[in-house]
Amino acid sequence: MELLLLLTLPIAGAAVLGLIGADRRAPEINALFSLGTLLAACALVVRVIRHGDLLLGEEQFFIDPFNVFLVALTAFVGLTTALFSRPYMRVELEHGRLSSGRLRLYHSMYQLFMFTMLLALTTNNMGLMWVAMEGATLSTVLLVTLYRTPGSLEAGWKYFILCGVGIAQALFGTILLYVAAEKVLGAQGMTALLWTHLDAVKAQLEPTVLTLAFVFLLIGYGTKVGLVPLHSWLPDAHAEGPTPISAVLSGLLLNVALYAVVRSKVLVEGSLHSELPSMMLMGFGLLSVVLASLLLWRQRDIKRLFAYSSIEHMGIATFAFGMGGPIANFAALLHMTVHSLTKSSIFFTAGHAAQKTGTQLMEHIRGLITLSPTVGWGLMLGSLAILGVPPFGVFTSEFLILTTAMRTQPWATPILLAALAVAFAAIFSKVQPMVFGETSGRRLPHPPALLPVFAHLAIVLLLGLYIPPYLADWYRAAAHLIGGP
Amino acid sequence: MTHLSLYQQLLDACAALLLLLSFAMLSQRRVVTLVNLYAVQGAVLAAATLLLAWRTGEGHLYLSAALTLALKVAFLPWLLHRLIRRLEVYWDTEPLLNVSGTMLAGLVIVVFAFALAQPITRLTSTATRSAIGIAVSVVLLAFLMMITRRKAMSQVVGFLSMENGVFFGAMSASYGMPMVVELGVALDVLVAVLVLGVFFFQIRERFESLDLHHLESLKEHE
Amino acid sequence: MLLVGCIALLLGWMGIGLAGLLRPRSVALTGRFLFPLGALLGFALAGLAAASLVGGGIERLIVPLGLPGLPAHLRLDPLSSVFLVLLGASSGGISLFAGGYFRAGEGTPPGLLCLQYHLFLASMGLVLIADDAYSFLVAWEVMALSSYFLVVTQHRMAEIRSAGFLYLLMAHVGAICLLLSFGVLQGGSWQFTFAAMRAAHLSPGWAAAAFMLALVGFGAKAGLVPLHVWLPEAHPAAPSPVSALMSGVMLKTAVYGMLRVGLDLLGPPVWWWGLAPLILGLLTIFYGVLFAAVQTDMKRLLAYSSVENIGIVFTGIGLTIVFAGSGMKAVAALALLATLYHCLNHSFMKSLLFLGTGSVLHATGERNLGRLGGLIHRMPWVAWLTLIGTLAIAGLPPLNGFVSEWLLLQSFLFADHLPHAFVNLLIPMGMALVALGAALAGYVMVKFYGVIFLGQPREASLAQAHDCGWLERVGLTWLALGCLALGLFPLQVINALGAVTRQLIGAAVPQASPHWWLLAPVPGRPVSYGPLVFLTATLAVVLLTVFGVRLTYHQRVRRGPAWDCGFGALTPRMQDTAEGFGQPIRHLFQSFFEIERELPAPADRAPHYRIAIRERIWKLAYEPIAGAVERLANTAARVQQGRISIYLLYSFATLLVLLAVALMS
Amino acid sequence: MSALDWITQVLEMVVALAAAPALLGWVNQCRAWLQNRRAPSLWLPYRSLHKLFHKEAVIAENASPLFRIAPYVVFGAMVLAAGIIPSMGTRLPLVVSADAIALVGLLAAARMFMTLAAMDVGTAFGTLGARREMMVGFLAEPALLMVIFVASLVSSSTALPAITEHLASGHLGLSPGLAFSAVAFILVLLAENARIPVDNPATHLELTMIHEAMVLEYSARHLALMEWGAQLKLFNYVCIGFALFLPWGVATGHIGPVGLLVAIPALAVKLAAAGAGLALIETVSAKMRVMRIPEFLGTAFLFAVLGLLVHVLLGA
Repeated sequence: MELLLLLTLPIAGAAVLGLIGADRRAPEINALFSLGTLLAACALVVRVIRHGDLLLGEEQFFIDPFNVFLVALTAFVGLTTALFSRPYMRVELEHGRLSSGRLRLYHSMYQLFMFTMLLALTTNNMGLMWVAMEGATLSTVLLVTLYRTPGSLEAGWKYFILCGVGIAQALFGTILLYVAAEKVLGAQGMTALLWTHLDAVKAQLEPTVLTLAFVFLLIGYGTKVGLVPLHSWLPDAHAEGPTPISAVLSGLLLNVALYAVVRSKVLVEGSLHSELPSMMLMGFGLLSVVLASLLLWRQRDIKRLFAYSSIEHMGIATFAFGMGGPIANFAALLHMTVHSLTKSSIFFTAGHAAQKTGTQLMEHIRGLITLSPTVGWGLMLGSLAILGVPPFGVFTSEFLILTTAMRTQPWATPILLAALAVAFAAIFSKVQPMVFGETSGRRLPHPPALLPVFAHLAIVLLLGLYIPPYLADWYRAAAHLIGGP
Repeated sequence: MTHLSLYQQLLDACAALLLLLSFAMLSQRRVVTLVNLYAVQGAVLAAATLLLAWRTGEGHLYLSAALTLALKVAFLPWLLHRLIRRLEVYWDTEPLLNVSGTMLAGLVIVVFAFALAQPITRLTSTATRSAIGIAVSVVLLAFLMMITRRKAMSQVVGFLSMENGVFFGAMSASYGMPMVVELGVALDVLVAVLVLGVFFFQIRERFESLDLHHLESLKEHE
Repeated sequence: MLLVGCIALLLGWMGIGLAGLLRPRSVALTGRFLFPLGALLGFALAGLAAASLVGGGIERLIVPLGLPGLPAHLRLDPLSSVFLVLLGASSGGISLFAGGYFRAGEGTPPGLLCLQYHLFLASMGLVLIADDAYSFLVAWEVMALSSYFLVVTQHRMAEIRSAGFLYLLMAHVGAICLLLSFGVLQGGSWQFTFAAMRAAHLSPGWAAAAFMLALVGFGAKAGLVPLHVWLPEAHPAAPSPVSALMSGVMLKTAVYGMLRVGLDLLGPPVWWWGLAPLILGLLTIFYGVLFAAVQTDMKRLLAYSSVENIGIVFTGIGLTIVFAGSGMKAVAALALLATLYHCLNHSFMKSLLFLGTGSVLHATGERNLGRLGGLIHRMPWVAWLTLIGTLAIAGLPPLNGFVSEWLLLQSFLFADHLPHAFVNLLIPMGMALVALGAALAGYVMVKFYGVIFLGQPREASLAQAHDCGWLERVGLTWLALGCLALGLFPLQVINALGAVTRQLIGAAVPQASPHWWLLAPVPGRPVSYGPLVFLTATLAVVLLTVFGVRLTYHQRVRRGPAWDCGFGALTPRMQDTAEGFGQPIRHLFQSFFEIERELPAPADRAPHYRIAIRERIWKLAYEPIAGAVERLANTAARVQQGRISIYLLYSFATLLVLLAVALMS
Repeated sequence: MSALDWITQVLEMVVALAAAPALLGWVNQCRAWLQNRRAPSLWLPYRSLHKLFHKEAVIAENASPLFRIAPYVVFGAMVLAAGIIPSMGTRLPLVVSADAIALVGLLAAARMFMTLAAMDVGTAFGTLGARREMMVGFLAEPALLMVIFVASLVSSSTALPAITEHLASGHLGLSPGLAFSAVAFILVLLAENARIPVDNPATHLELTMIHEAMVLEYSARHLALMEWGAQLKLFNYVCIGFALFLPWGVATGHIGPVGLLVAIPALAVKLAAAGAGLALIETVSAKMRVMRIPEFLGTAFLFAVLGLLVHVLLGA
């Protein structure tokens, strides 16, 4: 029931807004649908907590701690982003960067995007998951090009082609998975692509084929996660799209893609009993962290800067999943959570900052703290949080990840730490002059919606100081289910 | 089996034809011909599917054959041709890697693909398993083509033929995927092309051409 | 339960800070009410900690915060108590001063300042009672963060922003080293509580690694050369009460950490570990005092002097470890005593001086020594109270600075019994450097005090300078009294500190003499020092002289113009400038400085002399590192070509490579 | 602490007060003789002090109270120092509460007040003198400390009387370390007491002067105290020298009146000899440029440290 609501509400939203998306109250409607989705998600969470894992819709849907917390997160950030985009898009409309028609497109696509992500999370069918992931690309690609500027078109094209190609590889991987599975499960029925069944028989699956399948899946979904060297689309798409989209892309889509990768890793590792998948994940993770932290130095565009930081953090999480084990997985899940919360809030503030100063070039953004203290402090605290400064939650996860790395992969620890230090210097040296110093900007017709920002940061702060026991158990369950050495 | 049944021969022929078509696309520079080749590829794919369906009597294979025919032979080529006419992009410029070089790379890739296909072939019991290698090489060749082309249009064709390869792989490895998935895939491909159509016009109205060198401004390295 | 009391007080500080947000712009609320309240809490904290120090017991508490697997462990033992006393006592004085100091205007509004300030205090307290790596690091970084925000209060000035950035960056790098150090310290138990670290048995190599990492981490915070670069930038940038807190208290938390790791967590130390802090400390003493001597900005001067004092403290730590490692417990205890004593002293003296400069800054708006002078007439309170601090930090008896240096020299004099020949040769050098440092400190302090408060005002505007308000006076007086008390009652302080030496070394410093006024800490040697007697004797002699002169002769005094050697008008410009006063040092130790001069040409209409002094360390260490990262970044940027075909090629290559790998395996 | 100890204590101070000007006078006489000039009377210093005390004090307008306090502090410090140094007896009650390090601290305190007072009026000469005085001080002070440390390492105590007793008990010849430090000490003594070659006590308004430049603003009783203080300083340094290197004749152990009767003439003889020696040095050496002074003192410091090293190498 909850699930039905969870999936139908966004679809309905997409349909409704597709009709009246240009209406004056469209943003509120958008927010309302998101709110409904969130409520459904909460109901689902409650149910999972109460009755444990769920198999629904003749096994096509499967809810366990791992994806239910991502569902909750997605729905929550979906709502806050909708709230944020309410004044933001109005301002864009008044600045004449958008037509009402495109606003309609934006609203309906936003809901569609939510739907695809929730579908990808909740489905039990690897094939459907692939469909949903591709759907996510398709629904956002037009949002990236919403402004029709040369930059946005280029970004959209790269996004489309690279992710499209990647996703095609993922499809091939899925097929191989199916091939391997049907040997064991038989072709009759459609159980051969159902994750639960695959998970049950993973020990008997043919290792070599599964390895190949994993490679294809990793390349495919990894492209969406933004793992170096498959990341090239990410900074462009984040920088050129409208800020709310950057927020959900970075805060949610990457998580969902990583979720897909991890799901497949669980299967492969189960059949393989070899280090290979872990090594691959760790390699990708490390490479992403290092390259991203270096590229941070040269950024001039604020959204691009934080796009690269997203690559870095996804790298950290991937590395952690690669290490595996209860603590690392726990930390990685925590990291996904805090990163998506923090990063989306940063994009909110960055968006307001860009609107106030009329540019995304950082050297022209100055003195936010005097221009609008809330935005300034939001950006400052958000950046510090994302840089892993206590008492914010990012530090918690990084602490766990690093200490685990010291234990299991001592060779990687110095590299990670060096990269983190470099990233700190790079980002902070750019954020500080934006927040402090003499101001250069104008007031906005609509007051910025900063409730989301501080809501997110408050949660992140809380997670840094105190992780509520039920949340901890929940993470632990998920971590246990991901397994690893 | 020492001597192959007619059906087997036909199927292998189809596979070979597909590979040939991929190479043809790799070398072809005229966009219109590229689209035609894509259509033919789709047709061969449909034929193969039909054969399989007739042999194995799997109901859903007929359906997917029909789907292929409708989508990849009829609709998409028609759409692409319309786009070409509307946007007047008939020729692709000189590819980044010259034809012979591309061919050479293609050959290497085919060898690699067959090596890759070995374990899968060993695993599967389908009559068509020998074709898996071809499917893989079709995918990789399409990839190569996308890398070497300069026009958005030809990249899209490459993308589509890659999808063909994947589809053929599914076909030959396991008589196709569950219906839900196939429908989903088909839907996605359809939407993708539609989105692309929109895209082309946007790019066009912005740059007066579909040449990709317009789309190289976002970068770190200057 | 004293620990609970301490926690309550720390929470109280946070509460005060939040209360500041009620009316962010109201100076009346924050200045007249909140800051004094915070001061009271500080005194209360000092009281509690002192009680637990005298009790000498250890209290533990586990709070269900932090990581799920690792709740926050808190612990109150003699070592932390000492530093809590330090924190409470000197922060009390500083808060009182701050109450009168902060006023509305540019930069951060007072309410927010109040929050950051008290958060800073609370986090320092938390650092001292944290008993597991996680909560320690959290508190540690919150401390850095809150102080960073305090440093950039005047964020409109570019140099202040860059100072803040440098500070936070160094703090972060230091924290990373600490994280590594803790990672080594847990020694395979993967329990990050300090208790587990105490229990862990490390191989000698790993133990040394942990020690050195900790040395880097804490050294970066304490300002140990060559990691001190942030300090002379950040201290002048911050508002004076904050400089006082940072220099007087925050640096000491780093010392605390060093002692905690080196003598507590690592268990019985190996003697040669001590050489690193010893040598670095001596280097730091010399380096710091040299640069202090050539400064022209009064707060930079004090900052460098802090570097010097940190050097003294780390020298003490080094000696302690060398002795303890060589099994000479009694002397180790003596050296540790000197270390702790100097921490206490410095927190009072340096806070006093920084607050003094704060008042001067408020009264004149000048930080440049070249534009000050003669303020003893305009602001007698500040001048006379600062004089106490000046004499104390110059290490003159009977004030407190002398006591710790006396103890340190005594422990040096023991070292000739060390079983290690090499160290035995090192020790005389050490003594010489300490003595030289002390003498140079005198030089620096004469320059500091003489140029600011004595002579004739170098600018006409100084005539408007006004003395500080009553709250400031109370704060300054408190700190000055602290300097006196620490100087005059060393025996009582040392007895209190005995608990710490017993905890860390397992030995207490014996008291050879039966008298309560006589300090005789060295067993078996006729060595003693009685400041009270010393003071009374001096006073007696001086007073006798005064009365003698007055009784035997007349006491007529006439005021007249200063003797101008018949030259005519004496202008204030004829006095020695700060540059002039530092000239001998500059001349003697040229090789240490990177000097650029602008000498006036003979034919100049308006002759102008300018001299800028930089540290060579920038060119030697820091700029190369930054350059290397920059180059790496540029190379990395080549990856992002902007051409989609290249990007596709990346994916393709990755795919092929991974597939190949998969086939191989 | 018997009454006799206290008597010794007071006696030492009184003797110092009384003999210090005489010592200066004696040095000047010897110098005059060596330079075959007509020597001034031995009592000249007393007379000039007396005269100065009688004069009316003139103080610069912008002199702060510090300026008036300083002479008393400096003078007091020197008197107290005289009480700490075992010039005649070693059983000195005060010494218990102030050892050699404290003594050096005391001298440093005197210097500090002197320089601050010199900077107080804010004339070119005052600040110049103060700067040079500190330049001398920051090298001479540690050198003196090192010298004392050699002795205290030899006798394992930092209390001067203990050192003296230990050395006087004579069961060791002059140790090599002490030899080095003796040289260092003489250099320090010259520098600290503004003697040639470091400073020329006989000149005024010369650009190389140090001590005189500092007291330039003083007059009458303040000047008298400063001068007397300077003379005491010389006396003290000489006595430190005796205590460290020529401890003989000092009444060690529990002295009776007899011991004192021995000690006073011994001291007188040693002072006479030292004065002559000082005069000789001043005669044969020439005043050096100001910026050469650090090198001079650097040598002293080096010698002192060498002394320490040598002691550690050979002694320990």
